[in-house]
Amino acid sequence: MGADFSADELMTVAAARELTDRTVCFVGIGLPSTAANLARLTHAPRTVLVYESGTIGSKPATLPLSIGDGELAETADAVVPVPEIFNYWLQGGRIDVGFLGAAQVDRFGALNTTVIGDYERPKVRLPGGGGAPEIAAMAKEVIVIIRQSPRTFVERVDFRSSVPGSGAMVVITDLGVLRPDPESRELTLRRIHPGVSVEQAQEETGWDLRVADDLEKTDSPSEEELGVLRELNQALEARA
Amino acid sequence: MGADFSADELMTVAAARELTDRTVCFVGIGLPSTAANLARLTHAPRTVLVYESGTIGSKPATLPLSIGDGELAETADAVVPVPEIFNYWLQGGRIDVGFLGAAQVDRFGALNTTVIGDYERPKVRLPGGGGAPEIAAMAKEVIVIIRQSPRTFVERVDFRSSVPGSGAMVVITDLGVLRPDPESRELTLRRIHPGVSVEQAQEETGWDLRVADDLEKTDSPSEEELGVLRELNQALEARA
Amino acid sequence: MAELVSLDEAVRDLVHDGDSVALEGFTHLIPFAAGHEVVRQEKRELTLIRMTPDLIYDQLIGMGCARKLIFSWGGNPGVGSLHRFRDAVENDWPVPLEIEEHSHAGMANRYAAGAAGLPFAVLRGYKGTELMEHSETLAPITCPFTGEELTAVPAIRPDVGIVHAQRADRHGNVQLWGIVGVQKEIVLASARSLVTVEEVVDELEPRPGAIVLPTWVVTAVAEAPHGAHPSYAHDYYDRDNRFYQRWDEVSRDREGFRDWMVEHLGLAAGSWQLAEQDHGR
Amino acid sequence: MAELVSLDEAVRDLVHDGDSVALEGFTHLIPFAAGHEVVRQEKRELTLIRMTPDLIYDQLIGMGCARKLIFSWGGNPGVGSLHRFRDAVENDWPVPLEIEEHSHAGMANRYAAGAAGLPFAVLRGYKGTELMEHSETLAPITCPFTGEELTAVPAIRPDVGIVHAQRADRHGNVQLWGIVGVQKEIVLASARSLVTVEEVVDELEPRPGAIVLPTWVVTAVAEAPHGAHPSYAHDYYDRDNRFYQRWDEVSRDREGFRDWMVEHLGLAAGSWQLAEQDHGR
Repeated sequence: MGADFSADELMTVAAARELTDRTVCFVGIGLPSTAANLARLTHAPRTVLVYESGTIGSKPATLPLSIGDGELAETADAVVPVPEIFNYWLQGGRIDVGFLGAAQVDRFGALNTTVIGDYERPKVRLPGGGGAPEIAAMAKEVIVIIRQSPRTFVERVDFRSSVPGSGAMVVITDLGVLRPDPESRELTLRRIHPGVSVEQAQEETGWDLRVADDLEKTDSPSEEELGVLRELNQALEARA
Repeated sequence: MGADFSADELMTVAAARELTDRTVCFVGIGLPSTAANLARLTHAPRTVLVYESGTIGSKPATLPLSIGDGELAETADAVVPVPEIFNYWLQGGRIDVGFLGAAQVDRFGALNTTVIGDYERPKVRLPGGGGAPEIAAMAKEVIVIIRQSPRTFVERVDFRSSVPGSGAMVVITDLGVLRPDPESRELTLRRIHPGVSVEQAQEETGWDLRVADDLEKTDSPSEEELGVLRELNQALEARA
Repeated sequence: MAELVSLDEAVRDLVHDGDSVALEGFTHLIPFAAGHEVVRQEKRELTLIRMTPDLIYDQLIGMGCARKLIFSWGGNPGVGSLHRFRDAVENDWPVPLEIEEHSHAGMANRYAAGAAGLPFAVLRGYKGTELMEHSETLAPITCPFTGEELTAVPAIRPDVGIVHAQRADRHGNVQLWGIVGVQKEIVLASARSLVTVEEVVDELEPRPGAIVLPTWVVTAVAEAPHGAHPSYAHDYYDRDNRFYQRWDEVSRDREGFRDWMVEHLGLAAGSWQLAEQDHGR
Repeated sequence: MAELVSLDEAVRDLVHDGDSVALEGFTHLIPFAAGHEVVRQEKRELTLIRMTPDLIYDQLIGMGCARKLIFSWGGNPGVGSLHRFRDAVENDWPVPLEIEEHSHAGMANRYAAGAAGLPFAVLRGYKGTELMEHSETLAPITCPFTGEELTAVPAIRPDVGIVHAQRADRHGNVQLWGIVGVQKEIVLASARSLVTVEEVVDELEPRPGAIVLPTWVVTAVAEAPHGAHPSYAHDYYDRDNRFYQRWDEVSRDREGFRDWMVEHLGLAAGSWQLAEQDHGR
């Protein structure tokens, strides 16, 4: 890991790079929102941000603290009721990219955001599915952002909260970038971040991690990427 | 029939009288709209008019010429999309009274607004059901306005476009007022207009018309009723 | 992203013979100018979809553009019959017209299902009506929780959806207000969409009651001032009620109707003199 | 017609022990003041319904008002866990909490079905998820036209729906704008409804993006200025983000939470010292 940027910064930059311009993104709060706005403020200015609170085409100057911040409505092209955002816009097949986080991901991309332990008597009760089950199923591509460790990269999730639909999937971690194998659908390490070894990625995975033959290396965040990202985060902290 | 008012005027006044104040009315264009606005401008000022174009609480100063006149939107408490007006407002059970017209009505209140003759090769193709099938089924009370004759009061309608739901029903004609018998659901003459005989009502009915034992007589339109009605109609003609 | 193009280019690019086409606008913002362009370009074998086939569908049907009509109420509002529609259904003139008939609630829900990416919608309604017996697009459906029987209707997803709106900006974002009808639903339900607008402006200032269709759900925007006449465009012009009343006379007779269309749409006379077949009974 | 009443009177009249109650507002206009009044009046055995149980549900659950929660995402947005919600689910404190869990899309459609008078709604979704196996409120349903299998969810019709809005007029007509969420749906779906408002005004001037709920679909309107704090009311006040962050600390510990509630809601201390049962595992 380089000394000039944090693992979270690298993850966010790697996620932002997945967005091409004019993409319609369904965004959750936190890292996904940061990544989408970073993309919008750097290489993909015409990215369309859709928040599940019903704001379409929001162009916030600063990062929202909640998914329903007033600024998201004020800068939106349209604000629609919540049933409409899920029915006409997400289920209607209009979302190119959905961002998701999770507590656990398994070998085949199932996500757990519900419980650690047993569902009926959980050790840790997590927030639950929220918009994720339908985002995972309906978006043309799903970008999952999750820190990689044997506790998060598990052979079998404690609860299948969301499962990938027919769209593409990419999993971005603090160690690298994974995609499902086109045949077996098994998550495969396709790219590794600067300063990370394949062994390290395998050690932080709860199954026998497959590595692509043509493993690529992630470029370090550029000065522009880091500059914009830090400005976004500083403005966020100042408001919080 | 009295000399001082027409049969249409009497029908409209009789329909308006069926509305009590604070009633929520789902209104179609033509006589129903005239009757509902007459009620609103006389004995029932807080009648709420809902038009199927999505205007809720319209308070037009003059009668609309179409169901979607701009004035209906401008004077409304709310304007909603058409799917919403049918789903949340009509099907949601929020309509007290629905007004309907028809080309034919049968002994048990089924209405035909679709065809005269065979459906596949009609002699006369009528406009069709429009909002009527759901209004008939969902409104708490349905008021049907129709001129009475052997061609309109038929033993069996050529096409069942709309059938009464579980709500109340009243049929207002140029000869009298009919309601379903509480047991048999057969339309029964309950009230007769001034100057009309029971024999006349029976002659103008295509089945053996039942007459209530306690047959009442319709009061002639009052000066106020006729005055307001004629003002409405004159203003309408001036605009047409 | 919507392209800003001319109306004739838009119709040429988006509407093809045999397409299913919905020109929507519930009493307000009826896309007459776009419909006239479809007539001018002599599109044929269309499946026309519209809750309330208005004068514009009477014209399209009378000019032989349609082979099928999906609708819920086919009249001249406040006036009476649509004579060309009746002539087509009753006498197959100028060509036979297949019909698929629903209630307003059914049509609105079919559009909403189309917009929502669902294959069908559920509603209370149609029960006891004869439409149930004459339609392959109605089916009973049982609530899995209560056992109640309701009615299912299939989604409508036109090849082309056409609506009229007050404004668009130069990026192709569309704004409309007043009675909004099913405009949003039909644009979202259609594979391709055309929005004609009263004017293209620099900025869409927010307005009470206005909805915005973002440019990326619209295929083409074409400026067509007065493009909803004789219906109306809220805050632009009123409904031309006299036109609706005159139409009753104009459309009553086949020859008179054709002459009127040739004259008022500036059609080349020859192409419209269809060989008339005797479909009388 | 809605009655204009005080908040304590409204809660007293409309909310009864054992009721199903939805306090809605998606991230915006969350009815905190109304929720606090429910706590003050010591309502018990409630079935609480809300897409995103927020701090207000953490408080209601922690004070022992709820026996069941119907929800789709239970967290402190941007911060982390709802500790009282977790303590109830994980340790049955202060009382056991039954849960009925859905996705956002499922909840939104359940509300919409309730508003539309339908027993169920249909959506794509839930397929392959374990929620299907843990829920009696999810069922497969087959499209009668295409044969495709989708998911049905039952309508939600709360005994009481509570929302916050910016304004009402003196007749009880309600106006709200900004993110409108599911406010309309929950008012229309509920048997009784309470709307708290920032202010009662003489006239509701039309505003861009505003919706109006007519007085005759609302049971009671109560003035509650700042009634959505620490969430926000668009054009009135901003979200109190620091409050959300501080809540993480306040709510982490049972004693500290109770003390905070007693102090901040001005509760009579005695009534809240529930006999604590050992539900630890």
